[in-house]
Amino acid sequence: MADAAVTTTGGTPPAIPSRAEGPARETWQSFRRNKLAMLGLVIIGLFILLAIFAPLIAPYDFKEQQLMDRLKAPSGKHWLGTDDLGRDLFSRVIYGARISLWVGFSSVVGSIILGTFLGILAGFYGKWLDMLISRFFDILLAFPSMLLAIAIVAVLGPSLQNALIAIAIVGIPVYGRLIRAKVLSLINEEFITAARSIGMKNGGILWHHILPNSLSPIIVQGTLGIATAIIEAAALGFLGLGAQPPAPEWGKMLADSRQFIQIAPWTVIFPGVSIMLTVLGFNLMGDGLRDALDPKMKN
Amino acid sequence: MNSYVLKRIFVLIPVLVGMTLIVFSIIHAIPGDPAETILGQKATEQSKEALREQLGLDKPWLQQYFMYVGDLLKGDLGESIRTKVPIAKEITPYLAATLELTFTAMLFALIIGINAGILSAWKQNSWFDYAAMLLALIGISMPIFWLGLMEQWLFSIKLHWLPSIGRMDQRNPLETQTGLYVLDAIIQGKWDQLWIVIKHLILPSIALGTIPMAVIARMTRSSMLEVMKSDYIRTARSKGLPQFLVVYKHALKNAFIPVLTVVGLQTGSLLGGAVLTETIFAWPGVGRYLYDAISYRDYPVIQTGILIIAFIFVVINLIVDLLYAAIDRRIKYR
Amino acid sequence: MKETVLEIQELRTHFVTSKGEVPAVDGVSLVVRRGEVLGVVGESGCGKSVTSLSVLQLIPRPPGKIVQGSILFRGKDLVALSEREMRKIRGDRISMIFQEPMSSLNPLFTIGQQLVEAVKIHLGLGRKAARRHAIGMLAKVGIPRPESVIDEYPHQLSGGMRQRVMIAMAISCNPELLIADEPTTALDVTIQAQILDLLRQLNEDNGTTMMMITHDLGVVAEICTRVVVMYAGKIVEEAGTEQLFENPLHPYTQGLIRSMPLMNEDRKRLYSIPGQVPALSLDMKGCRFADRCSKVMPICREQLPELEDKGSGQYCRCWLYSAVKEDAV
Amino acid sequence: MNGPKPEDVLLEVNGLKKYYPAAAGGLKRSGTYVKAVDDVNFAIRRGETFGLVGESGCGKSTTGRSLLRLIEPTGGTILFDGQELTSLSPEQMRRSRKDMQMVFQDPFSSLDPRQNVKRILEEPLKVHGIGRGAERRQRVEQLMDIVGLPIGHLQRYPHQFSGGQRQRIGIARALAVQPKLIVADEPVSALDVSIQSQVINLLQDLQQEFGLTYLFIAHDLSVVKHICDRVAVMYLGRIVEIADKQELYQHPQHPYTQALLSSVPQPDPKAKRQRIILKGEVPSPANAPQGCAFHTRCPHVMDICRLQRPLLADTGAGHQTACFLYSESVTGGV
Amino acid sequence: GGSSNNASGGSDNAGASDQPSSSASAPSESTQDTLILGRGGDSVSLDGSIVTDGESLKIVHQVFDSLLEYKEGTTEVEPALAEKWEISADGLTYTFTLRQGVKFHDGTDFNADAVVFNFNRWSDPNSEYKFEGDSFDYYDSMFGPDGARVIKNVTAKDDHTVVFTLNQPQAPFLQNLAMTCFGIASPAAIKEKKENFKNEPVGTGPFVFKEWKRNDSITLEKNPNYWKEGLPKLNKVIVRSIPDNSARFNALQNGEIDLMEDVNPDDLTLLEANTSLQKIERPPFNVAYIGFNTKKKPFDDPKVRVALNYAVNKQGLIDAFFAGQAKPAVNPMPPTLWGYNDQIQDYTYDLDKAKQLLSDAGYPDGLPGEYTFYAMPVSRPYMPDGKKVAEAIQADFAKIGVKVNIESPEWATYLDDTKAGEKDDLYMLGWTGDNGDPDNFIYTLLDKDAIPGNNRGFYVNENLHNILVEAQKEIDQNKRSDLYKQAQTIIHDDAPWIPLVYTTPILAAKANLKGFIPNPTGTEYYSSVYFE
Ligand SMILES: Nc1ncnc2c1ncn2[C@@H]1O[C@H](COP(=O)(O)OP(=O)(O)OP(=O)(O)O)[C@@H](O)[C@H]1O
Ligand SMILES: Nc1ncnc2c1ncn2[C@@H]1O[C@H](COP(=O)(O)OP(=O)(O)OP(=O)(O)O)[C@@H](O)[C@H]1O
Ligand SMILES: [Mg+2]
Ligand SMILES: [Mg+2]
Repeated sequence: MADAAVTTTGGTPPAIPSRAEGPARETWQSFRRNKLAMLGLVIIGLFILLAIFAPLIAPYDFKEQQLMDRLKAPSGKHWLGTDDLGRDLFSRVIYGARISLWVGFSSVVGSIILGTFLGILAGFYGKWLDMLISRFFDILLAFPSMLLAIAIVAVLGPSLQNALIAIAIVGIPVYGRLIRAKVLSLINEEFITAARSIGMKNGGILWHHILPNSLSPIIVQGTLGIATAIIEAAALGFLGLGAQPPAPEWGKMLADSRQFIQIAPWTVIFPGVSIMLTVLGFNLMGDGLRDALDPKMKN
Repeated sequence: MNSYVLKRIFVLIPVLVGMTLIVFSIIHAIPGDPAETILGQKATEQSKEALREQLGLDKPWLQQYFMYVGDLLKGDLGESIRTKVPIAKEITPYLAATLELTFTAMLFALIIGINAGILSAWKQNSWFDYAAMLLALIGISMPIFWLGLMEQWLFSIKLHWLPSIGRMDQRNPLETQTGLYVLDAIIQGKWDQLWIVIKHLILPSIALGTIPMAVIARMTRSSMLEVMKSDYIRTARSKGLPQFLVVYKHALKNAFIPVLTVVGLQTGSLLGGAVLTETIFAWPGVGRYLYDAISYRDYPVIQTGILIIAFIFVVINLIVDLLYAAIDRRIKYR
Repeated sequence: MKETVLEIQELRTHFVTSKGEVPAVDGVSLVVRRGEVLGVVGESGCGKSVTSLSVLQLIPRPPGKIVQGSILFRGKDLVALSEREMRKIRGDRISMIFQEPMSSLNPLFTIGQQLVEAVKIHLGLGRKAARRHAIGMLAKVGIPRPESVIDEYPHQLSGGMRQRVMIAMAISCNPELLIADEPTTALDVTIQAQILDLLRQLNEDNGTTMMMITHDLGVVAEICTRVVVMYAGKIVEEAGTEQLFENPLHPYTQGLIRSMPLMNEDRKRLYSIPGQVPALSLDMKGCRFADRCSKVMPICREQLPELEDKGSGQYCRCWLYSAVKEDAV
Repeated sequence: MNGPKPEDVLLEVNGLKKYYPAAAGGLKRSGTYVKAVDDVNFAIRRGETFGLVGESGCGKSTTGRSLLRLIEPTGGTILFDGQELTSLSPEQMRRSRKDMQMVFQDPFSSLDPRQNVKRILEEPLKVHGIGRGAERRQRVEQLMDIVGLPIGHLQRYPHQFSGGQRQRIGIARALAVQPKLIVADEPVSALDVSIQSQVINLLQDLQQEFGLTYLFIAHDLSVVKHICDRVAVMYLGRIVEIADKQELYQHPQHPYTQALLSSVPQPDPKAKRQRIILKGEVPSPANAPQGCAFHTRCPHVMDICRLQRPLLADTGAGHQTACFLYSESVTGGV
Repeated sequence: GGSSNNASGGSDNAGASDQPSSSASAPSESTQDTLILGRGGDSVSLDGSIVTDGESLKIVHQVFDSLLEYKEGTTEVEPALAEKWEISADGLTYTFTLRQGVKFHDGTDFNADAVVFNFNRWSDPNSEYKFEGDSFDYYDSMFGPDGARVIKNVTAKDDHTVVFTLNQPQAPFLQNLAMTCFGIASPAAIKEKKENFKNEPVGTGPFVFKEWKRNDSITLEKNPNYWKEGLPKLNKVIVRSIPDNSARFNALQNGEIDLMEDVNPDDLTLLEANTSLQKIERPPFNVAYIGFNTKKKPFDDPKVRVALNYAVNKQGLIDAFFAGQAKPAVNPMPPTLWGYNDQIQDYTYDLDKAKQLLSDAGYPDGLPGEYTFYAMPVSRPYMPDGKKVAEAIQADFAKIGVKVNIESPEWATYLDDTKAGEKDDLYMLGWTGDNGDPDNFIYTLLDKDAIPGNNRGFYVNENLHNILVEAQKEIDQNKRSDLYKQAQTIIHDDAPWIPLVYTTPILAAKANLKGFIPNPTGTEYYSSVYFE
């Protein structure tokens, strides 16, 4: 399986390729060989394209109602059928991709920035700061994440933006801990000692050695984190604590259509399938990235 | 061992303090006047004042917090604003329902997840391995609320195999002693009712247990693969042990440690997911209780509900930690 | 000459990796005779461990596979045996000690639990008898307080003690052949001396036949009776220990011996073999050492020399001593 | 030969200590310490190679790193080139590292896997503001040349090199700032014999060319014998013997040194020497024995050894030993 | 059971014979004596006097009896706890003779003192039994608020005779007394349970309150001492809240419940195709509407309100969301009620006109800002899916430049919020008549006396108030009818609402359920229900 590790077995010098290869290039090559990961990339790429070009692709306005045409089964006119307000499901699903991807990306970026900042503070400067930050992470992690998100939205009020904030907050300790652990293990690596021994300042060590070497787990976790964030946003939407009408958020669409599951199953199937596919895409890609970037970091 | 247990518990204290602090702050984070938010604008100043007093909002912040913690330590979990019933009393049946559901879901996840993981690792790169891991990947990508709806649609509405909602056929109620219906039915020896209870449990447990199952299967597999590569497995094989002993005795025990961590963490996903599952399957558990409290702005209930679930989660992870130490004697020395 | 315990013939063990097939063991033939200690030396990655693991059929499959060759143990070809039959041999008639005493014991079971397993299976002893036997073995390898150590976990023991436990485990069924794969490499010198002492005793007192794998010529000189030198998956030289140190034939062996700093004599400057061990691949041709050899000849790059008898039990794989070379060029 | 003359001394270490708090199993800190380095004294002359040998865990690396204050020593003074290092501010210390560099044991982890050789070699130049632009590039190429690596490899990453080559990169990095002292912490122990001699030769050549002073840490006594001028033997955080190489190897005084030397396997099957095989193993520095740390394994142990700690004392000809066998007060007892 | 040829294959009898599921193991159908009713929302409180919502009153109705009651399936008044009564000529004194031998569920006697106790509790603003946060909205709205009470006092003449003295004649007085909300509670229980009475009600009704699992179910058991001979036929009633209409319908199809309220109009075809189920129509007696919060700008301006009236496509809504089981509403009361003004022409669906009118009102570019539009989170008989209807209306409003944001807080909060009138600008609601008098629609919902209370739009029109008060005092039904028609004209012109629809609520039950007679008011006894 993961034969990327072979280069470091024993003292055997690796076959030296004629051209210098950076770690990034090797990662890409090993990633490219992974069919499932590439499938994930394709799925995500597709949804990203749909999201970007939604106004061009969507045949209808996502909020345009045609009450005469409500709950129509998929057909040439409405590829995925219509919902109970006669809105074109295909258009709504496409616009929904915008919302889900936006929530996924931005909440994860938010948690990564804050998490990385705190994680580095804790791992690098240690002592009481580490105590404080680690406890803070422990405390946040002591709440089941979905529950914490619900609680935060309960306080802030239901809206897409608040859902996004909640999901981002819930994610902070995940990245924070990861970075902290990575920093702690890196600090014991000899090349960090080497950097100090040549007289490098802490800032330089952080910036030139620690951060670049912490990047791969963050990228992996971030990719998987987007998957989680999308599901969480959809779950909040499903509970009515996320996006509000008429926003075509997938979870909300599911919740609004669940009563038609018997007479118009497509209204439930397509938003659900969209969530699943996007999430699957990110999970596949995350798995692939992990195998490519960090073969030892399994789960 | 005992000092290890003490140490683990000791380490939890700041976490518990932090948890209560966060939960306590919920009411303070409400924008505007909490009393007004809860009671609505038309409430008289008098009743708002009374509520503030009930919630202790009229005192200095720190004092409020100590009062809150003091009450918690005394076992006073507050009173529902909506029903005026002590939450400790009100929440018990919901808690039992949730525990039964999450326990069943975890059981399902463990049994299937671990075995699928072992088989996958054993038959690495076989079609079974590929199929199981693809399914597991789909499993972790599944929005559980959607899965629940689909299950309901297929198995209740279309096929009529299983009930779609609730815990029990209400025409045929069970006398509850423990609140855990399976246990109640067994204690009372009511086997046909036990069967009904189990049928009600199947769909929600599958919906809730799917993600943990997938995660556990993946973890078990990779952990088994890792362990199977290790030196001590080679040693065991060099002794001439039969393969099943090598796998189930030497490998599994070691591979189980990371799986255990995941099990601990996944209880969080179960307890969080309960809100969704219970909504879909009209399961009268804490998740739904909490969800309703949110729509009623019944903040004491929200606070306590969250605190209790988080507490359960923390306790489960403590148990997991202790289990570790029981399995792996090195841990206390680290 | 003593009877043959193990005879490896033309063994080829390959690994399939993403960068192609790696011939880790590339046509190795050797013989281990009763009561002797055969040393196998060579640099890291030359295929020592893979050879020994091949004997016990413990090569991880995939990626490894035995492509060719036979391994005759008391005349029986181990390569052809079923897993079931092989299991009866492992730990009973052939046993093995590994390099890493830290990771070679299962951390979650007590010493006793791990010791009695093999005894129960191979000697058919009951629980109590197996335990008594295990305590006896621990005592034999010089572990103090064996009655209490038997109930301890590996992490409670030091590296040297663990290696003793490994040895106790390996000899507990009184094997006909003991393969030791770098048993002292991870240990400190003073501990290494203890372990080597123990192994020598086993050989001298019990007549245990051993195959001793090491990269340290010092260890070879201490304990082995005969040596096989490996380079890049092939045997390049074979000789009695004294013979080898006195009169190394192969340029690699010569270089190796000359590049070692010595305790008992001063060398102004160490000899150094230039370059590094080549990466193993299927399409290597010629002598594997050609690129680093100071006496390289054109034929060395073209054709692989045979391992030839140079008299008095010394064998060498080098064109320098080959009669054929003139004809070939 | 008596002790080195003051002007010859580049580095003088007095009473160096490094204690780590011992991790305790229970709730509280145990209050005990791991005395990794405990009162170490030695001096290194300009241009010499000073060897530090001892078994794993005896405190060699800790000593080496404390010199550069990569580990903050618990006590003691370090006089380097006339400057007291322990009293420098962190910033001053950082600057003075220009004059003392390190070469590490592990050629795999001592190079940042995400930097190519060019960046690795440029880094110390940048940090100490040495040269810029073309000048800097020239210096980097020169360094490659010095350690015998092709300039064409500058764009490569560490994992594309073999262990020996990586060690050369590490040496080049240390040389970049033209240090006076290089602390080489087991620079060859991870390498195969044929590669080891290449690196040893390189180190010797560089010393000649640049007049470097080495603190050469190793556990392989034959390597130390080959490369060093003077050697110190450490046991459990303390130096038990210091002497010139020839003196030490021919007339080892301390029983530990004697055992150590006799334990080294000789690649000479005919050299059947009297072997001293020590009983037991090195005790953990967390609970080092009272008195002489070696008394638990010493074949010549006396009563006083269990009670009192022998100090490093000159036994003539610059040979220093910490053993009661050689101190006057108990000479009569031998 | 038996096979059939309907669309869903052989599964004609979803509940029983086809699958060995939960219901199959229930005791055989013929002896079934437990009714499981599924409905859309939970009760807010079980003290009928402090609530106005149907889901609460539905349960209250089973537990309590009022002095009078409505004949099954109608709004005609019949004796209940009061066996007979006399009215003085001036219409100011009513003397009731109470039924003897009736006991509350807690075993205490029902008597004149109990009646006095209850009425005093409702009318005395300082009653010690008016608990924290309670208000007797129904009492205030049926019998006038404090300061304008219709009932002067209630006295016990003897143990079984109660005398009501009125300040002014009230035409629908008897009609009002028959309402569920004026069910007589056990004074002993109120005194004992205090605040908790609303969670554990005690009355004299056919069923005894047993257990309330919030948001899940309410369990009622047969009152063995019920004063009506032979009733109730059922042993037990379990009322489950299953908010989702289709989940509820699934449960019915699956045999998990026996009777469900508020069938999703979209599920009608499934219902009609299923032979093991029966469809039950409740006589239409309701109105659904959008109310304007007239306290707030710009909805204090009738021109704006009229403009928005033109922007709602009622027929479109009916086709889409009511499966045709509704008629467009014109007036604030249903046409089945006497006094309905059929002369009034509804505002047509005409977006251009709406825009024009907005422009006339000073908003040529539509209304400035965004408005909060409360849409009901629960399914009600008059409005199966408020959020969806709101979304449809939201889209139409947007077309005339009125941007509204839909909010649907939980039901109890929803009612509180709209009553307070701070958060909402527009709100959707409806009313099911509970006593068969136009007063119960128009006065209850739109008179200034109903603030705060059911007049959630804070609509104040003195003229209307005068007419309504006069109508209350007038005894002659023809004259009253004229007055109410006049009132409807005023309301039409002032447009405090957008009347939406009058619906025929659909219920569904297992085919073998008998004896369920739906009442137009939305509350009926389950006492005569039985299974075949
Ligand atoms: N599991 C494996 N997968 C791929 N290649 C392997 C594997 N195990 C060994 N090899 C390859 O086989 C060759 C020989 O390895 P082997 O372990 O026998 O070396 P060794 O001589 O024992 O070295 P060392 O002294 O480091 O133990 C190496 O080049 C290594 O790359
Ligand atoms: N950060 C630390 N915390 C606690 N103890 C430590 C720490 N670092 C080192 N030690 C202890 O200090 C002692 C000396 O360690 P050091 O690394 O100096 O030994 P060494 O002689 O270099 O050994 P080796 O040959 O294994 O490199 C060891 O027993 C080690 O366990
Ligand atoms: Mg090896
Ligand atoms: Mg070291």
